[in-house]
Amino acid sequence: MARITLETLRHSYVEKPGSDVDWALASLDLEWTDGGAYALLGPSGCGKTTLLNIISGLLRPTEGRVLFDGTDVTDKDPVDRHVAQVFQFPVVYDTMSVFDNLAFPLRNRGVAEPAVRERVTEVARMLELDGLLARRASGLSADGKQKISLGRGLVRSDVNVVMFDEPLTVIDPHLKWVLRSKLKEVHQRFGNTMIYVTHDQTEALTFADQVVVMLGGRVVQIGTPVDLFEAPRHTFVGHFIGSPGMNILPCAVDAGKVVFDGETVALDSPPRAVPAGTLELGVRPEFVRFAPDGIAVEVVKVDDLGRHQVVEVRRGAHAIKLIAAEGEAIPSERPRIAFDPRRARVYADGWMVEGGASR
Amino acid sequence: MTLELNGVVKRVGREVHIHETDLTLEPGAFNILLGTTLAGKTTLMRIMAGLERPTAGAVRVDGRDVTGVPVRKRNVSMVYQQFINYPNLDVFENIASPLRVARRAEAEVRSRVGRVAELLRLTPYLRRRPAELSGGQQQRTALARALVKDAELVLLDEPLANLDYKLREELRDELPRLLSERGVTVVYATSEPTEALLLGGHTATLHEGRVTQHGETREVHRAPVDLTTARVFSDPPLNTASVRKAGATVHLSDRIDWPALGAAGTLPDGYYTVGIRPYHLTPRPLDGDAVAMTAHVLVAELSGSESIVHARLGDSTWVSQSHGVHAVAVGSDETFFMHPGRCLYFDAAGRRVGG
Amino acid sequence: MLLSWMAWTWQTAAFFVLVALALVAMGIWEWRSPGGAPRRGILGLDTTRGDRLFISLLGAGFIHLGWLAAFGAPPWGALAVSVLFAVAVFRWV
Amino acid sequence: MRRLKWLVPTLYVVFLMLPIYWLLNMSFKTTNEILGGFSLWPTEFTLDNYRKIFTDSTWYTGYLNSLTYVVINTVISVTAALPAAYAFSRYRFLGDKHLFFWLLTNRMAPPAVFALPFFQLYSAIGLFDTHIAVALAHCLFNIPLAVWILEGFMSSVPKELDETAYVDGYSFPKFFVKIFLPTITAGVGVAAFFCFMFSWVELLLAKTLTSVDAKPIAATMTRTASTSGYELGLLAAAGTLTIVPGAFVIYFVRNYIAKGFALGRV
Amino acid sequence: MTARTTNQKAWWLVAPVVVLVAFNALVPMMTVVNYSFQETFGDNVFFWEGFKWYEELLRSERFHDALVRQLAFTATILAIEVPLGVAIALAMPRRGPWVSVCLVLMALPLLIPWNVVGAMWNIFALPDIGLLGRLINGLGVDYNFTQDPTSAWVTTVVMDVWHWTSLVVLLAYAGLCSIPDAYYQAAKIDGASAWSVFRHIQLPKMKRVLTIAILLRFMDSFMIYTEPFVLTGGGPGNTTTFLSIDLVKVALGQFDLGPAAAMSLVYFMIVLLLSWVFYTVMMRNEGT
Repeated sequence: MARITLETLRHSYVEKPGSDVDWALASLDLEWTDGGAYALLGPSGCGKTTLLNIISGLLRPTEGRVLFDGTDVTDKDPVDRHVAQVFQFPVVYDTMSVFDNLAFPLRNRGVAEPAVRERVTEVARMLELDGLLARRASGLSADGKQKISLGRGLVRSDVNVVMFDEPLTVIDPHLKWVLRSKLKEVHQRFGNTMIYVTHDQTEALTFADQVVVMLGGRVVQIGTPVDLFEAPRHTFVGHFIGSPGMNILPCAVDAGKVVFDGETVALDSPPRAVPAGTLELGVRPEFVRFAPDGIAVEVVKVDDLGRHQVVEVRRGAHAIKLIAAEGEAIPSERPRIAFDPRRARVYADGWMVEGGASR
Repeated sequence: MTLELNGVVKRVGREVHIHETDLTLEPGAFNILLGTTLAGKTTLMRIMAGLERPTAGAVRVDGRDVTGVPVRKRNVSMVYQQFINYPNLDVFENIASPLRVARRAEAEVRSRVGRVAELLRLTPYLRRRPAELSGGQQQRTALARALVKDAELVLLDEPLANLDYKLREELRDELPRLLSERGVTVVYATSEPTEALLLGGHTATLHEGRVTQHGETREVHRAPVDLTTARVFSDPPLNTASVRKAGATVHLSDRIDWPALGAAGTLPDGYYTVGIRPYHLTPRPLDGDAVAMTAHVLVAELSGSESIVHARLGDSTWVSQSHGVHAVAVGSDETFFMHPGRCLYFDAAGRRVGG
Repeated sequence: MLLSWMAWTWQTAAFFVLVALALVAMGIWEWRSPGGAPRRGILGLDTTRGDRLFISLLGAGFIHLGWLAAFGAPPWGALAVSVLFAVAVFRWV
Repeated sequence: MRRLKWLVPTLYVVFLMLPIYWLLNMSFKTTNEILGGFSLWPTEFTLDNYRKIFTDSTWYTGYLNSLTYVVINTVISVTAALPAAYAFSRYRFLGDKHLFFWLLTNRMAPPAVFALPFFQLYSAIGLFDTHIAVALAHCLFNIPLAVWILEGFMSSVPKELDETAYVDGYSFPKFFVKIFLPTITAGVGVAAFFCFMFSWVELLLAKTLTSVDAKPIAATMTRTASTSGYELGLLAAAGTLTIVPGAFVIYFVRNYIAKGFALGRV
Repeated sequence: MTARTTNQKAWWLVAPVVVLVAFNALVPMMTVVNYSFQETFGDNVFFWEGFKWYEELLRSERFHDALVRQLAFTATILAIEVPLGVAIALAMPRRGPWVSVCLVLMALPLLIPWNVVGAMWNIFALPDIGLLGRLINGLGVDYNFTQDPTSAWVTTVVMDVWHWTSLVVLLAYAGLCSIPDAYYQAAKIDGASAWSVFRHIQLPKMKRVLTIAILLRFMDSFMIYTEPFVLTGGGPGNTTTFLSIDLVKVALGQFDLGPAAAMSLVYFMIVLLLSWVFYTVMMRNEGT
C-alpha cells in the first residue's frame, strides 16, 4: 500500500508533440492517499487508461514523475512497482485451473505454498469462486473469467495499488451490481489503495470515495460523489454525471444579478464581479420545480417513469428538464418554474464561478 | 398497418423458445418488448420480420397471412444491437441502399438520404466508411437506413444497449420524435424497464418465452397483472415478501406490520406476497402514511442522480431507491420508510389482487 | 464414358454400394431423428452417430489389415471381429 | 538477449536466400563457367540463358501453359468454394461436419499412384493434355483449402449483416455479389493466393495430365535436364523465373496472410 | 442468436464443390481400390487376386523398411520444423516495416515449384560446384549426397526444412498476432517469466494454428515425392526412397499396379488414422 504522487505528468503518443491535441494527457498533478478508493471517470479517449498505464508502469510518461510513498518509480518496471491491474477484457491462463490462475502472481514471487493456498482460498471465497477452484479456467463463462482476473488482481497482499480498467464491461448487466458491491466490500476488507477506471457513472460513484473526472486529457474535478452531484465544478461534470444531466442555460450577470432570458434568477451566492468568458447558468433537473411566481414556460413533454416524472419545458429556444414527484400534477395553465437558489450556479467558459455573498 | 401474431409458437429441437402467443401490435405507435436476455424478445421480433418462420401459428399484416413470405418481400426495416452496416459502402450509400435496391431515381435518393442524414446529424460523415465512425455514429447510420425506407414496420432490437449511457440518453430522446412523426408501427426490444418507461407507448412484457402482459406502458408498470410482470418491469429488483393479512393489519413478521391501506384494504384475511417498489422504500417519508423500519445497510450504489441502497431487514434483503446522491455508511443501521398505500399484493398463484 | 479402365469387379462394386447404402441410411436416420445423438463415450470423446460410423469403418479397415498380416486370406474372421467392433463402438463410444 | 532477437529471423532469411542466390548466380553464368570451377559470383556475366528462354517457344510456352492452368484453377476453386464456404459458415445441414472432414482428407492420398487413374479418367473424358484438365485436377486439393480459408473469413462477418441486406430488399445473389464479397475481399485474396501457390508448385499431376500442348514449365525443365545433359545455366534461369510469379502474387496479399490463417476453423 | 440455422437447402450451395472434388477424389480412389485386388499385364486386362497383394505387402520386408524410413523422415522434419518455426515466429517483430519484408521473403520457398526446389538444392549441394557442398567439404567434412547415405539423408531433411519451415512460421505468427496486448501486460504485472509467458499464453493461443501446421506438414511429408526424387532419385541405394518414390518404382517401374495400389491404400489408411487421432486429441478440450 502506498501514497501515490503524480508530479507534472504529461504524456503523448506522438513522437514530437507540438500542439495541445497531441497530448493524450495534459499536465497533471495528483496526490492519492494510502488506502483510498479512487475512480477515474470520463468518456472514451479522455486519457484515463493512459494515466492508469503510467501508474502501473506499462507506459513511461513523456514528462513528469510518479512517486510511490515519496520514492520515484518512474523508470521502474511493473514488476518492481508491486502493482496489480485488472483489464477490461478477461485475461486468464487457459492451461491452468482456476486455483493455479489465482496462485500465479504469488508463485511467481516465491510465496510459500501454504501461504498461497490460504490466500487463494480467501480470495476465491470472497468472489464466490470457491466451488470452481479445480476447474480449468478456459471452460468458464465471460463472467467467471473476469472474476478470475479480479481475483488475480486482489490475491497479493503486498501490492502498492490495485488498478481496474473498466473491469465490468463484459459482465452481464444483471450481475454488474453484484460485482460492483463485491469490489467495494473487498476494498473495505483489505484496505488497499485502489484505482478504478470507467466511463460509467454508477460504477465510479459507487466504488470510489474520491472521483477524478477527466476530459480531453485534463482533470476537471476531483471530489466525493456528493460533491460531483451537488456542486459540479464544470458544466461537463454536470452534464456527464446524472441522468438526465444538468440544464445548462445561457445567462448574463449584471450588478450582482443573474439574468436568464430576461428574467432575474435568485441565487444564494451570485458572482461578485462580472466574470470573463461565456456565461452559463447550470442547474440540475432535480433542483428545478414548478412555482407560481417563477419563470413562465411551456410544457413540451412529460415522461412518467413511475418513481418520478421527467418534464421537458421550453422557454424561448431553451429546453429545460425538471423532475416532478410521482403523481405530482403538471400545471397546464401558464406553468412557471423556479430554480433552487442554493443549487443553481453560474459557469464561465464551462468553469464554475465562485459565489461572493455567503448564504 | 396492423400486425397480429395468432397462436405463434417457436421450437428449436426440443427447446421451446416461444410458447403459444397471441399479440396485436398497436398500429402507428411504439410497441416495446420488455424482458431479460433470453426471454424471447429477439425471436419474437425475428418472427415478426419474417427472418424466422414460426413452428406453428400465423403472422398477419392488415389481416393478410404473411407467415411464409420472405423478409425481402415485406416492407419492414430492422436495427440490431450490434452496429450493423455494410463495411464496403460509405455512409451515404449505406443509407441509400434500400432505395437503390428499390431502383429509385437518383434525385429522389439524394433528397431522401439528405433529409434523414440531417435528422440524425450524419451530414458531415456521409463520405466516410462505417469503420471510421464512432459507435454512436455507426448506430445512427443503421437507424437512418431503417428510416429512409419508409417501412410500415420498424423493428429495433435493443438498438441502444451497446452505447455509452450519455449517448443512449440522447438517442432515446430523439427516437420517439423521429418515428412518431412518420406514423409507422415500431417494435422496440429492451431489457431495461427505465428505457421502456422513457419511450412510453405500449409494452408487452416477456418472460421465458411467454407474453405476460400487454398494454399501455405506464399502465403495465403501474398495474401489473401478476408477480412475474411486476418483477420484469422493475429495476432495481422488486422487493417481495410473504405477509399475512389479519383484519386491518398486514404482518410481515412478529415485529413488523403496517396498516392495510390501499390494495390491501379490500383483501380477505390470509397469506399474500407483497411487492414493494424500491422507490417506495425511501430514507425520507413520501407521505403521512409512511411506516418507519430499521434495516442494516449492505451496499450503497450511486448512479448519477439516484442512490440505491441494499439493506437487510429480518432475513431478506430489500432495496431502496431515492433521489439524489447521498452518502450512506455501509454497515450502519438506517431508517427506511415504506408506504403501505402503494404496495402491490399477489395471491398464491401470483395474480395481483386488491384495488 | 468408357468404364473398363476402372477395372470394376463385382466384389469391389458391392463393397462401394454397401458403403454408399450405409451413408444413405445414416442420412435417413439423421433426417428422422436429428441431432446425431451426441454423447461422451468411454474414450472421453464427444461423438455423434456419424463419428461412430467413421470410427467403425476405419477400425474395420485396420482389423482386416491386421488379420491379413497375421493369418492371411480369407479374412472372414476379420469381418466378424469388425462387426463386433462396430457394435461396440455404437454402444459405448 | 532481447537486443539480439532480430538476429533469429535475419539468420533464417539468410538461410532461405542462400540456395536462391546460388540459383540466381548460376543463371547468370555460362555453362563453361559453371562446369569450369567454383565462383561465388558470375565472372563472365551473361544474360544468354534468359534470352534463350524468352526466345525459344518450347521454353516460354511452358510458362504460359503453367500460368494458364493456374489461373483457371484459381478461378474455378475460389468460385466454387465461395458458396460452399458460405453454407458452412451460415447453416447447419445434414452431414456438414463430416463433409468438411472429407474435403480435408483429400490431401491424404499419395498422388504418385493416384496419378494413373487421373490420367485414365481425363483421357476417357477427352481432356488429356488440356489446360482445363490440370486446372480441374488441382481442384482436388485447392477447393478444400479455399473453402476452409474462406469459411474462416466469412464466420467473422456477423450473420446480422446478411439479414440487414435481406430486410433492405436484396436477393441472395445480389447481396452476395454487392455486399458480401466486397466485405471479405481480403479472404478471397488469401484463398486465391493459396490456390495459386499450390497449383503453381504442383508437378506430378500436371505432368501426368499433359504431354505437349499444355506442358507446364516445371515439366519442360525436367525433360530438358534429361535430354540436353547439364545445361545448368539454362536450368537455373528457368528455375529463377518460376519464382517470379509467386513473389509477385505474395506481394499483394502480404498484409492478409497472417490473418488468413488465424481465422480459419479447424 | 449466434447459432447457425438448420437449412438443408445449403446443400445446393455445397453441391458444386462436392461434385468437383468427388469427381477428382472418388473416381481415382475407387479405381485404386479396384486395382488393389487384381493383377494386370497391361491393356486393361485384369485378373481377380483377392487379398493377395495386401497379404504379401503386409509381410514384405520392403514395405516395412519403406514405412520405417517414411516415419523416421516425417518425425524428423516435424521435430525440426515445428519448434524452429515457433521460435522464429516468436522472434519476429509484431509490427513495423520489417514485418512485411520478412513475411514476403519467408514465403518465397513455398512458391517455388517442387521440382525446382529439388533441382535448386541439387545444384546448391553438389560437392564440386555447389555452395553448400563446397562449404562443408571445405570444413573438412566428407560430404557427397550422391554417394554417401548420411549426407543424402541430411540434405533431404535440410531441404525440407528450408522448403516448409516458413509455413509453420506463418501459421505460428498468425496465432501470436491474435493475442491481445492485455495478456502480455497482465503477465508483466503478475511477474511471469518469459517461459511462463510462452507456456501459458503464447503456446495455448497457438494451439489451433499449430494443429493445422502439424497436420498439413504430416500429410504432405508423408506424400513427399518430387523434391527428393529430383534431388537424390531415392538413392544412394534405397536410403532416401520414401513411400511415394517406392510406389512409383513399383507402379511405373515394374508396372505392378496391384501391389502399388494396395500399398497406397494402406498408406492412405495410416495417414487417415494418424491425422484423425491427432486432430481428435488436440481438439478434445476445445470449447468445453
